Amino acid sequence: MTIDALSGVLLIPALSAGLLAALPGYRLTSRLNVLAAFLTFATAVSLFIVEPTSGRYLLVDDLNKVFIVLTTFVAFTTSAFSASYIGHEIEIGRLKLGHVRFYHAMYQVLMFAMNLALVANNIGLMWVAIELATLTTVLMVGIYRTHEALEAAWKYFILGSIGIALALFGTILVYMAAQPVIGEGPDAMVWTILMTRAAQFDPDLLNVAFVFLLLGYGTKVGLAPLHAWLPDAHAEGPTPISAVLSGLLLNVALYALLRFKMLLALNPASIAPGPLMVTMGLISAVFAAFMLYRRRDIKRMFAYSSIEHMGIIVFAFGMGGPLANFAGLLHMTMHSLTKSAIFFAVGHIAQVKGTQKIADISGLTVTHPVLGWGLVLGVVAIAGLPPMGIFMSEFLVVSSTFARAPFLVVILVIAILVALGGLFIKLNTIAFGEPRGSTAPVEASYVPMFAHLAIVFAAGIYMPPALVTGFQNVARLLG
Amino acid sequence: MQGLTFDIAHMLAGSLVLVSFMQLYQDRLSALLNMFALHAFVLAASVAWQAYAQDAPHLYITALIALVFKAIIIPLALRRIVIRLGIHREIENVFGVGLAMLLGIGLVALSMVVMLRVTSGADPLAREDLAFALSVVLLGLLMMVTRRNAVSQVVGFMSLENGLVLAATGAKGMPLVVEISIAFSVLIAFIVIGIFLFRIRERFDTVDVQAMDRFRGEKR
Amino acid sequence: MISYALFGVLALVAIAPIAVALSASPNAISVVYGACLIVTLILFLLALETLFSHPAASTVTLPLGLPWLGAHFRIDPLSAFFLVTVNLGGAAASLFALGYGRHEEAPQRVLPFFPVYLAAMNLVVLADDAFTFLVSWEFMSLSSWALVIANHRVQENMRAGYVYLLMASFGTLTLLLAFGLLGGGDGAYAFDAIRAAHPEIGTAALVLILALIGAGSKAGLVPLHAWLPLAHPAAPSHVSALMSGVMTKVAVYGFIRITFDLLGSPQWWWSLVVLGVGGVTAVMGVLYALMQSDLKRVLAYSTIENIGLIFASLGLALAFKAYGMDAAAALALTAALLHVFNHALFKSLLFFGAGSVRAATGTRDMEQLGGLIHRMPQTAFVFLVGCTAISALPPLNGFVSEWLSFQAILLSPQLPSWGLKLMVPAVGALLALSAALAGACFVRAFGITFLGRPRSSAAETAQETDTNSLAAMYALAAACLIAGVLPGLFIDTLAPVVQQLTGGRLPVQTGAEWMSIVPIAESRSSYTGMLVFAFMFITGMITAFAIHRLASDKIRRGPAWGCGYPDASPLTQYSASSFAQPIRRVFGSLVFRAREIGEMPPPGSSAPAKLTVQVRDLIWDALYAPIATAVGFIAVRLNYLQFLTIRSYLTLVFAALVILLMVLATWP
Amino acid sequence: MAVITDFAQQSAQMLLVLLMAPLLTGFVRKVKARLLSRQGPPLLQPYRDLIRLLRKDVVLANNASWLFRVIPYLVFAATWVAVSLVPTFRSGLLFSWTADLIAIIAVLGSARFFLALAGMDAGTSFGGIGSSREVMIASLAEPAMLMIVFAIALIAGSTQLSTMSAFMNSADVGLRVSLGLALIALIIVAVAENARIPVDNPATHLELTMVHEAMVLEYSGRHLALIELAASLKLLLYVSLIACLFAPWGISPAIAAPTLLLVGAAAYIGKIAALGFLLAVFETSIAKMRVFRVPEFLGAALMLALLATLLRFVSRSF
Repeated sequence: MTIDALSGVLLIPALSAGLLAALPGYRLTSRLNVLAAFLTFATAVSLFIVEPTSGRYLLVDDLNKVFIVLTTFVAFTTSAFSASYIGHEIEIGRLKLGHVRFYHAMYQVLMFAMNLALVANNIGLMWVAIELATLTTVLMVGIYRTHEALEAAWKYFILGSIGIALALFGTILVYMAAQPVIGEGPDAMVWTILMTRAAQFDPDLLNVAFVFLLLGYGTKVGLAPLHAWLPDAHAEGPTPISAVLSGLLLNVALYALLRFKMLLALNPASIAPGPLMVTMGLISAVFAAFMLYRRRDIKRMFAYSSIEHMGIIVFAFGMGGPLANFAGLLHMTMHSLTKSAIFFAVGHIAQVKGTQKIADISGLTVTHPVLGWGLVLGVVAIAGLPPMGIFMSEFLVVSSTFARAPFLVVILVIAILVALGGLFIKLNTIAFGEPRGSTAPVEASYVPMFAHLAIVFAAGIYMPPALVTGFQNVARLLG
Repeated sequence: MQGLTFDIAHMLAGSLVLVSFMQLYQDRLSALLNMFALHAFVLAASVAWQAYAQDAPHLYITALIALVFKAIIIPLALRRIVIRLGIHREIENVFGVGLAMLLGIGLVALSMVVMLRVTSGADPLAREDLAFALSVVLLGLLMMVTRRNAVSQVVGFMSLENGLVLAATGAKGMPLVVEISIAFSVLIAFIVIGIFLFRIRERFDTVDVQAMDRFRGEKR
Repeated sequence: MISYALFGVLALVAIAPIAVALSASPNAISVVYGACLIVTLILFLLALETLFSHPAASTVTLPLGLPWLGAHFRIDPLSAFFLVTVNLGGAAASLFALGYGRHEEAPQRVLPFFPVYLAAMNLVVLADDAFTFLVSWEFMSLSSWALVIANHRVQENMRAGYVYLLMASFGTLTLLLAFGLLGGGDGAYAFDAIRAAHPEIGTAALVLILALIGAGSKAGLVPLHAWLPLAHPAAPSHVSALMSGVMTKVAVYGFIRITFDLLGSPQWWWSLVVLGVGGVTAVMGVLYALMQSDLKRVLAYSTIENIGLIFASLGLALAFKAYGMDAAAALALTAALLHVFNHALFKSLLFFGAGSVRAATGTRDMEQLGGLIHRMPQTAFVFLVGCTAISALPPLNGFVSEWLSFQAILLSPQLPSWGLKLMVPAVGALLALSAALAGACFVRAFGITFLGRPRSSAAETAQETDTNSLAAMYALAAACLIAGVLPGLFIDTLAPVVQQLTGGRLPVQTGAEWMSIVPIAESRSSYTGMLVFAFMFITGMITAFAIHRLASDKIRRGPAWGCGYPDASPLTQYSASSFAQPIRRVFGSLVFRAREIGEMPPPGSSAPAKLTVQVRDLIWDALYAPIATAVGFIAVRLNYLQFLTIRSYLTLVFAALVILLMVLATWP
Repeated sequence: MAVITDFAQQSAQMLLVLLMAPLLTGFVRKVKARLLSRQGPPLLQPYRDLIRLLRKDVVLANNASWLFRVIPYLVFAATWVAVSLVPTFRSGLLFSWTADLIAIIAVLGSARFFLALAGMDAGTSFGGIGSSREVMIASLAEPAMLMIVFAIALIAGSTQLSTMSAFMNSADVGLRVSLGLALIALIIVAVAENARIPVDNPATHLELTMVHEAMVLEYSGRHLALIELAASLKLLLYVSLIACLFAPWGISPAIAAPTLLLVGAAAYIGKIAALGFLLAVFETSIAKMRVFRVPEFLGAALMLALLATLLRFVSRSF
């Protein structure tokens, strides 16, 4: 494997993981963590300047370039956030130094796994990477060792490993479909080769494969009814991990799903993956929208909102077409940025208020104006209100598909509306009204949160042409 | 000769399904663990036969892994856990064995239907194998669903993975990466589960999943 | 031209960060509102210039918004007219706020959003593609939401804001669907493209319905009005004035833009829907208003009535346009647009008045007010002018637009279709009824608030408001009078707009002697506001002079006739609810299930008798409450899924897998 | 020259109505008294009352505001302007195009608006009763009146009173159902608007039964005089409205010889006398109704007028 940007995004996290596992203390290591994440991000950006050639094991194309840069960027900002967050956790003794060392190492391992999943040119390798990412997050979710945390991690582990198994079975089936055409051996698992020959594969085998892959990776995406692990994992784990889960891991799983969708799209005889994805997406969106109303835990609420948005995204990709695909990509990007920003805010809020119970938090815009308005801004963005970016993607999704599938879109619109109602009925009590809870000042770094929100805001008004052309190419790839 | 290899492979795969049914039938943990050992053993045998039939020597490694890890080490370890927790003769089915069996048969039928729709483009051996593998996977899932006890859920999970191995070995010339990853994942799975079982014990004094559900993040 | 307008908008947006920066300093209020005043005035003059020297529509496309589309902006007569309305209201509100803003509880929660809100309304009018339009539209709602909950410690304000935001997003999503139909799947969102593509009948009809729902929910059409009487009073008064006087008009603009401009030639039966909704809205709105005792809520409901009036006229215009009767369509549309302008004037004026009263007495509840004409005579005077204007009484402007719409109705027998033949007179009756009830409503509003004796100590010790507020109100009052006395000018100014939308226009009015307006022909109908005003003024003056000269001019003061009970307490006066009692008995018992429950003490006991009045909002009970309960119910039911055991979750996964496999097995 | 005569005739009309209004009131009172076989006040009594009132001082309630003192002049001016725009002896007067029938109704409406406000100014409960009942009656009478205007305007093809009366005078009116309905409705509205029996009793002195009288209870002296005069002007307006719409015979056209004008004036006075007599008969032959029966009474008018309009919409021949 030659040393280029592509292998760089893998090597830097891997090496720093080892380093961080070795180093004691947390001040230094947290900074190192940020540094490593930043280096990875820089390397990822360099992919746009000089595009390395995809080899047998690693590939790079417009599709995963977008994902890589997004992943590494959010990973970088999240590491910056987690530096201040973890510091506070140690002060209040919720985490021990040993845990922190483990935590930082695992953080980098997670980065490594996700990047590997994105650049892998081999369906088997991709599978391995995603499993690695899952297992790492399982360990990190359980890190607090309260029984809620353990139960969440356990739930996540069981459902996750079922997902693993189903995805593997699907992968094997894809190989079985490819093997008669391409011939035995590793070639039959290499994306670049699969794509060229997909038309001759056995369609029925591909169909069965896609069902398993949809369920397997769909579990990671958090589609209802496979979502059960997601809310608790978000709620009970440390907040940076919630941000990474919502902002990145879901995307990575979605990326795998998209790859296989492209594969099926190339095979005319196979079933259209669209209807399946549209159905799952709608179910998730509607279900999650209604789940928002009864939430009492602030992090769990936003976890459900992630499910809703994943539903919208999967719906968009399921509908297909250049506009809808573009919208799906945009929505995914915007959601990652916004949701992680929200979790940054929520993390500090939970720390300063000493609780995650919505009922015990009130009047934030009075007691902590910056945090409070930041949260309001985030919720406005996540609810799909202008001028934030998600409005643009929702506009495109709805308006470009309504003519094609009126009834489905009406359902989607209802879901969006219900979700908005759920989000704001909670926001009203959290951010406004008579202040409740501690009014102690926060020592927090607002930079990551507002950086994300600024990007989302800018994207809602102006999108740089380079980005647009990139997205449009990907949208065309997705068919 | 081709016919004979085919029949033997067929027989082995079929017997794996049979053992899955027997697992489904057990209602005591200790007996269940024995059955799982048998399950893994049959798997090892069929993998070995595939290795011979496809004369793919690397598959012998897989067979060995299956034999050593799944047929011997894991059952022993689980047995120790079970005995330590003193739950080796627990009866913890959600509903009657008969119903479970019926469901199992339905699942096997379903997997047959799904797989036999596959055009004969793929070679018959692979097709049959896949059908059986799918049935084993589904039966493993069914077991996880119908058992309350964490250990037996783990067992169900691993028999599910056996099904995967069967499928993988059935696929001609599937690269080594897969087997290794399987072993890898099984190992991880076992370690993590072990950790969790211990933690769970020290927190809850039982491995009954329902007990943990009493400590939900959000009270109703 | 358009670029100048955009610079103005940009300037408004730029004020917001300044407001945030200044939020601590004491003179933030004067800086921000002063800046808003200047910018809106400039924009106002700009739009006026465009309207008078109506050049061809000037457009500009910025590399914003949808990447491959860009943000299109365009200023044509229609948008110029609404630009005039918006910025006139905005300027007045800014001027008023220069004084009123000092009474705010939390100015730092108002200042940043006020200029942005103005900017958003301007952008809606300027937008020339679906995306820009909807972004501005929804952003307008968002910023006004922030203003509604400015005083967030009051619980019902939060509730009002919540309902408002939900309804606003509902409207936006409906419009989004409409544009989805117009733009089609391939994203032709520019208005030019939409104009070029003529949708077939069914699609167009669906778009019309969606537009009516979407724009109507923002304008406050019954039954989508529920948010309006909650949100408008909750906001600070100058914002209420903007929301009621201007934002509802922006909603009307949205409807006109879609139905008259983008949709192409209308079908006759569209007008049935619009007419019916408009008529019902007019009557329901004013009936609601008569039942309220909160002054600002009365005004909010009366806004609903006026919106109904406007939509009825628009419906007529649609009908005429559908049958190619251009002159008649022009008349109806002129009536609608003129009323848009007039209502913006006097509704802002009235809300300013209510705001001054609120600031002076600390309450909006009419039952606590009274006798304010002695304490704040100037406010009383301008408020009276507003009341007269909104009650459609000559010689003020409210009457002119109403008169024009009646003239349009009188043209409608030429319409061939039977449905319209039956619908139009009924709507005419509804409009007449609503006009009369509006008179009653504002006699009540002014009489209870300003006349009689004070009903609370706060009302006794009220002080006249500051000069800035008074200046704003006097300016608007003067505008009301001018628009009522010289309507010809305004009608001629509207001519290009009407021409653009209907192809027809009214005869030039400015030529007519004594500034009279002649819709069709003088032998048919004419009205001369100026002469009516002059006659009444002169005769009144002469009479007064003559009587004071020839007869007595002496004045003595004495106690009022109390039927033998000297100086009864102010509470014996007619209260707001008792004043409405006859009308409540006539209409309310049907429309609101109004009930009066009197409890008489047993004979001999000295306990006071008690009368309680129940008024139910049937629309809320029938439409909104069920939805709320349904959502709550579903949420509760689904919530059980949060508390299942891991095994049950596995079962779900398992079931999903089996179902999908079955789907595959049975796939054709 | 023509302008001058026109102007002269216009002002003649204004003076004429001003002079005739109290006479009509007195005439109706006299006839009523006679019908009740009483002697009754002399015909000119209303003039005497007015003069006496004008001489008296004004006693203002302690709480009365500036508005209270302005309103009488406003009301009087509005009513006077309205009535002087109705063709009496001649159509197409100089300023007849100032306001069509709708506008005339509206001018009367503003007079009522301010009168109702005056009722609430003193801060007594009687004023409140009067105003609230007045606006309730108005809220039904005004739409009814507008519907009547619609019905007739749709027949005459104009809302311009001169044109309307000219059309009604012409041959092509014929006998129409809608006109009949409109006439009945118009009579009901006229009765209600002028506070006559059975809707209201101009002569009552029991506060609880008053509507119009309760509203002006606090007025005295010259103010009261103006109010009274305005009331009689309003009565005259409605009577001459009925006359010029439903008995347009003899009204002289715009450009006419003096003889025609005299004929017109004579015919006018005759019509007024006849209608006044009928009103008196009607009032004596019927009892006042409870306040909350009034809405039904007026509702009937509204329905009749609406029916008339609908008929016109449905077919020209009605």
